[in-house]
Amino acid sequence: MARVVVDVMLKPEILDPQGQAVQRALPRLGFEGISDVRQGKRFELEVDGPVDDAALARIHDLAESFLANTVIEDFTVRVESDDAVAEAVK
Amino acid sequence: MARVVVDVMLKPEILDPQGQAVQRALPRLGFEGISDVRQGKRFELEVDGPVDDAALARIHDLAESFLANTVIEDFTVRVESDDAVAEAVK
Amino acid sequence: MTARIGVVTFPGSLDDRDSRRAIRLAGAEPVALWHKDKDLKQVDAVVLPGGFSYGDYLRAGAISRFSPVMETIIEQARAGMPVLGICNGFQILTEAHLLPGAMLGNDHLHFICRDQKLRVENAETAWTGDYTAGQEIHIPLKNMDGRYVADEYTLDMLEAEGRVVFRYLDFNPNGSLRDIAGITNEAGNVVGLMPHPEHAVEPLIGTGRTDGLPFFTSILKKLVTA
Amino acid sequence: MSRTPLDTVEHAAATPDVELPWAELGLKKDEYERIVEILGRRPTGAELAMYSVMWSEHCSYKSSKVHLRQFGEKAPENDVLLVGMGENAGVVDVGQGYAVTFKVESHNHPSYVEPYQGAATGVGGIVRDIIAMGARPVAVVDPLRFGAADHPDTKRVLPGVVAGIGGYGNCLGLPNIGGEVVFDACYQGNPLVNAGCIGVMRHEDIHLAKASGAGNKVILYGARTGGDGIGGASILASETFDAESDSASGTGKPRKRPAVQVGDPFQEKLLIECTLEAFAEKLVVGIQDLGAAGLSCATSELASNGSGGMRVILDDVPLRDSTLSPEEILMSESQERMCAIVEPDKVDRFLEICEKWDVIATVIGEVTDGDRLEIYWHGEKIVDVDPRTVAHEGPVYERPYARPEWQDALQADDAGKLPRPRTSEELREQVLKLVASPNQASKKWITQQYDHFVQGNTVLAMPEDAGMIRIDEETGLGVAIATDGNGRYTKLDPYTGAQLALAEAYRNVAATGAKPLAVSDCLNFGSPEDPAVMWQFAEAVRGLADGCRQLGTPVTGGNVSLYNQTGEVAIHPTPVVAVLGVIDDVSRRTPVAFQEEGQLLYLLGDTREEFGGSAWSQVIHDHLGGLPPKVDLERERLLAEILIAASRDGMIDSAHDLSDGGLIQAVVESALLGGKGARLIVPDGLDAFTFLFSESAGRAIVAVPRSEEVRFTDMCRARDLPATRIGVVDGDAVEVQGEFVLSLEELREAHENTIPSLLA
Ligand SMILES: Nc1ncnc2c1ncn2[C@@H]1O[C@H](COP(=O)(O)OP(=O)(O)O)[C@@H](O)[C@H]1O
Ligand SMILES: [Mg+2]
Repeated sequence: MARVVVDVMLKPEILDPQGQAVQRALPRLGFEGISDVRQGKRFELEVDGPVDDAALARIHDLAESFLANTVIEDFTVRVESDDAVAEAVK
Repeated sequence: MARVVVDVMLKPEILDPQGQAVQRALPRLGFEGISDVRQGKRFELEVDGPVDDAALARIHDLAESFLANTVIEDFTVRVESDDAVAEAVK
Repeated sequence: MTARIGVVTFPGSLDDRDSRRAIRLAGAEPVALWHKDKDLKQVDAVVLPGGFSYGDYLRAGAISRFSPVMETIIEQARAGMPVLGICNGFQILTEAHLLPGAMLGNDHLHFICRDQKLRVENAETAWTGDYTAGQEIHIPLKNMDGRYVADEYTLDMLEAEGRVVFRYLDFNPNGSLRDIAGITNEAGNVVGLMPHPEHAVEPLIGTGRTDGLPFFTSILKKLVTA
Repeated sequence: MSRTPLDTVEHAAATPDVELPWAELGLKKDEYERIVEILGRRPTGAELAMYSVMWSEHCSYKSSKVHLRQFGEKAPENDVLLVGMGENAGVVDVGQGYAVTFKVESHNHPSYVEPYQGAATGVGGIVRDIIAMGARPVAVVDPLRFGAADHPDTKRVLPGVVAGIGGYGNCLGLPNIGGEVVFDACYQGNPLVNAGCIGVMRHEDIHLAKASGAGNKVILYGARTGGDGIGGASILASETFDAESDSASGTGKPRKRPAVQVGDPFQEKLLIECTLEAFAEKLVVGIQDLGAAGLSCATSELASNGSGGMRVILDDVPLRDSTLSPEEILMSESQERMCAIVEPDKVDRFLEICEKWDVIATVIGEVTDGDRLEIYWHGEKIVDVDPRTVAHEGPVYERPYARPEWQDALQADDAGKLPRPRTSEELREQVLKLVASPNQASKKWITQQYDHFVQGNTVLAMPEDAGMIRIDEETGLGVAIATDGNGRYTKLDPYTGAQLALAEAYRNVAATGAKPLAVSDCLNFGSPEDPAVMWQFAEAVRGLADGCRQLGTPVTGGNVSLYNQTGEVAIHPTPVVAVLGVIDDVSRRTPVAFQEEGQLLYLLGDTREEFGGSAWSQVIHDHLGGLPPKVDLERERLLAEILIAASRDGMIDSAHDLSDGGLIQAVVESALLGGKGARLIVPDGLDAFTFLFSESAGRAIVAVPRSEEVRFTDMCRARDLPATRIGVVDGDAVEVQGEFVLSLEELREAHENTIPSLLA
């Protein structure tokens, strides 16, 4: 069994009020030096069987048609290996 | 400038209604072979200046006290290098 | 004769009963439709009601859009059947690409419930015939994900083609681009909006105004005289 | 996970010397010994789990029971109570064949730890109580208390709590029609998150938590059982937070971090719909929601209330986490679950309905003709108890109580001696300061995060005096509800404070034109192990019970939340009282807002120099001392009758009760809501200050159309209710003649900006 991670973020041109709210709170918490914050979603999918190219392609389709709304969001799909060093797939 | 990513996920023992809703929808979309889905948050922080250990430690504190509620959530902090191969920090 | 107007119940629909009541008060016959049925029971028009279908857990409307009933509705809407999406229904229509753009979380990050002033921009659609263009009305608004966004090209096109049906007046409650509260498709049969006309059909109830009733009388007239 | 050896009943009997961790589970030594005595052997681990959660303060009311009895003993003669205390919620007859059930519950500690989820699951829990009675939930209310408005931690807790209540209630499709928001430093480490729900059904649809009929099946349905919140509500609600948890900076989180539950409102919405469908087809013999103490509570209560026993196969409980031990399954407080008793030949249909709504449903046991609750795991018996000893025969404590020695000094510190404004200018400034103070300021920033309109039956919602819901479209029959509590008054005098809370909620309901019928309450106090707190509790209960008797409104049920304290410091004693009323035709309802210029303003009731515990004493002098306003319940009753008659006969167009902040607060609210000002004249015999700020109880202001003036004043005179003409609805300012003028604009800014600027 392997874990595939799909990260979904708002496209850069779309206003991200959640990220902004975090950023605005930073000075109050004593944080300086962070020039931008964006907040998105992370999906962890536990895949039965091997995560080969075909499986990844299907997950890519899933992300494109379902997990993300590509009118407003970008996404990446990657396999998360055990040592948690992620490998970029897209 | 560097990007630090904070991933916040519900602890494994905590109910994740969002992930469940996605998972239950999969068969209807013709997807098989995904045994579990969890949905969490991804924060992308653009950090001015070098991301040294001190900076990471501060972001770790930020995540612990503000971005996540550690009563129900776990988090990881990592620097995202340009080739998008992330390095696990925690 | 009267018209049969279907109201779909998705799991998590909340205003399905209220929409049926509004249809009844307008003099049409409400017909309950179930998300798992492809069959539309020969209705003449469909309302997708407000609520939090599937909890809106992924994105508002994202899961419902794939339900069996939507397959038929998408097909029929393309063929000209009038469809009204209210709030969650509007979100479903954008997710189903029957209407352009997308709905995002309110810019202030809170749920908001208020009596909202709107201007009717287009009184020619299947659902707005009983209004006049430029008319100002008050309709309750209540949502978490009411921020309408689309790219500049789409927004320009919507405006050029007169497809912005309602705009927020005095106060933009969610950060919708160009104050857009509701839009229609090219043919004018599919309309989506965030405010809730079905909650403004009886004096004394809710805000006590009846500014929402014309939605339901408009469609009735259109169907009966058609 | 295989546990060796399984602690079966047989094993327990054979190993009497094994020590179980009763102390860790919150039991006292003598309680443990009683369990051993009841069973005639040591309990198994699973039995101990059940007893420990069911005998916790939260579930057993062991400290409060002896006092709560008064609600029954002193209950007024009445013909409205269809189901009284002891069930999930009381049921009241509202006429035309309709019954209404309502209840208020607390979720205080969990909301401090995780404000969003704590508050959300609080709503979820109370809604399930209402469904379990057979009713469709039609509205929620949320009385809330937070620490100081400008304390940094309030910025963490309040927005989370409000978002949680809204997030859950909005998603369920329940209009939120009322509540309270009160700030006081005493709630800093112990915010009070109370949530109430009203449900409506026909008389014949009332259901009870009762497992009867041998052979009937026990069906668990809803969410899968997980490890979240194990011992959560029970153990959590029974312990005091550490003093250090409230760090000086305020941004610190509580040190104690027990597992909290996450709510799934979508699942609960499905649960409501499928349960109501099953009720409609008469498939359900008995039903119980799973709240605190989860399956332990549901199975033992169902069995204890029923005629027979019950056998449960724990292996059949659908799990979210397969590693859970049987003890954990029994204690789990996973949300959005219900337990129904169904006749065998109706099981298939019941399961079908659940499937229609995508709700998991599983037969986990059956009713037996014995009188034992037996629970099996892997084929072995791990629980064999008399369910009554678990559910209903828990320990009862007569905790010592004593009037604290500081009470006299507190009462002697008379607020009447505080310096009063000396000039008109000062008076004007104090009015502005009062209406802008966090407790008196508009709560719109909060309440607009709640859906008021869903279900299409909301007649009145906040900021009206009471929320009102139409329950029959044809006849216009409606119900109204108001919740009130004043910790400051109650601290000064718990007996009177509780009666003032009752009187205010009663008055609020009557102000809308509805007739008050019945009462529910949520009693929030500090540690019962402190005799001073116990005295406050005893006095408050006595006051409430006496008050309900006098007003003729029975208590139908309620909730007790103890241990609301940080270290040695308890919250103000805070009984929150909900009054339910009925109105034959909602079109006669009376709103708070001024409707028309030229209408005459009348003050009903007597105004005395009463400033103890007042908003004025708090806002201007940061003072709490003296005695609270006097209560005259006969007068309250008369006032209510006049308000109801005036509304029914169309003699008044608006009404607003007077409470904290006094007359000026009420006038400002009515003016701002209606967008119409008022010209006031200080009546003979009163000075302007007392006229504006006194908090004498038993009062309201009404706006009377000129054409009705004679009829209205005649009625008041005939009934002996003082009615004083104090001015007229007019213009776009509030003017007190000879004193000051405040434009609506200036008032609105003062009244509406406070909360957003503190929280947004
Ligand atoms: N947390 C809340 N949720 C819903 N309504 C609220 C809340 N807090 C206050 N309200 C509403 O705001 C209005 C004013 O509240 P309050 O001043 O406490 O009323 P009163 O003094 O008449 O009891 C009431 O309608 C009350 O129900
Ligand atoms: Mg009031």
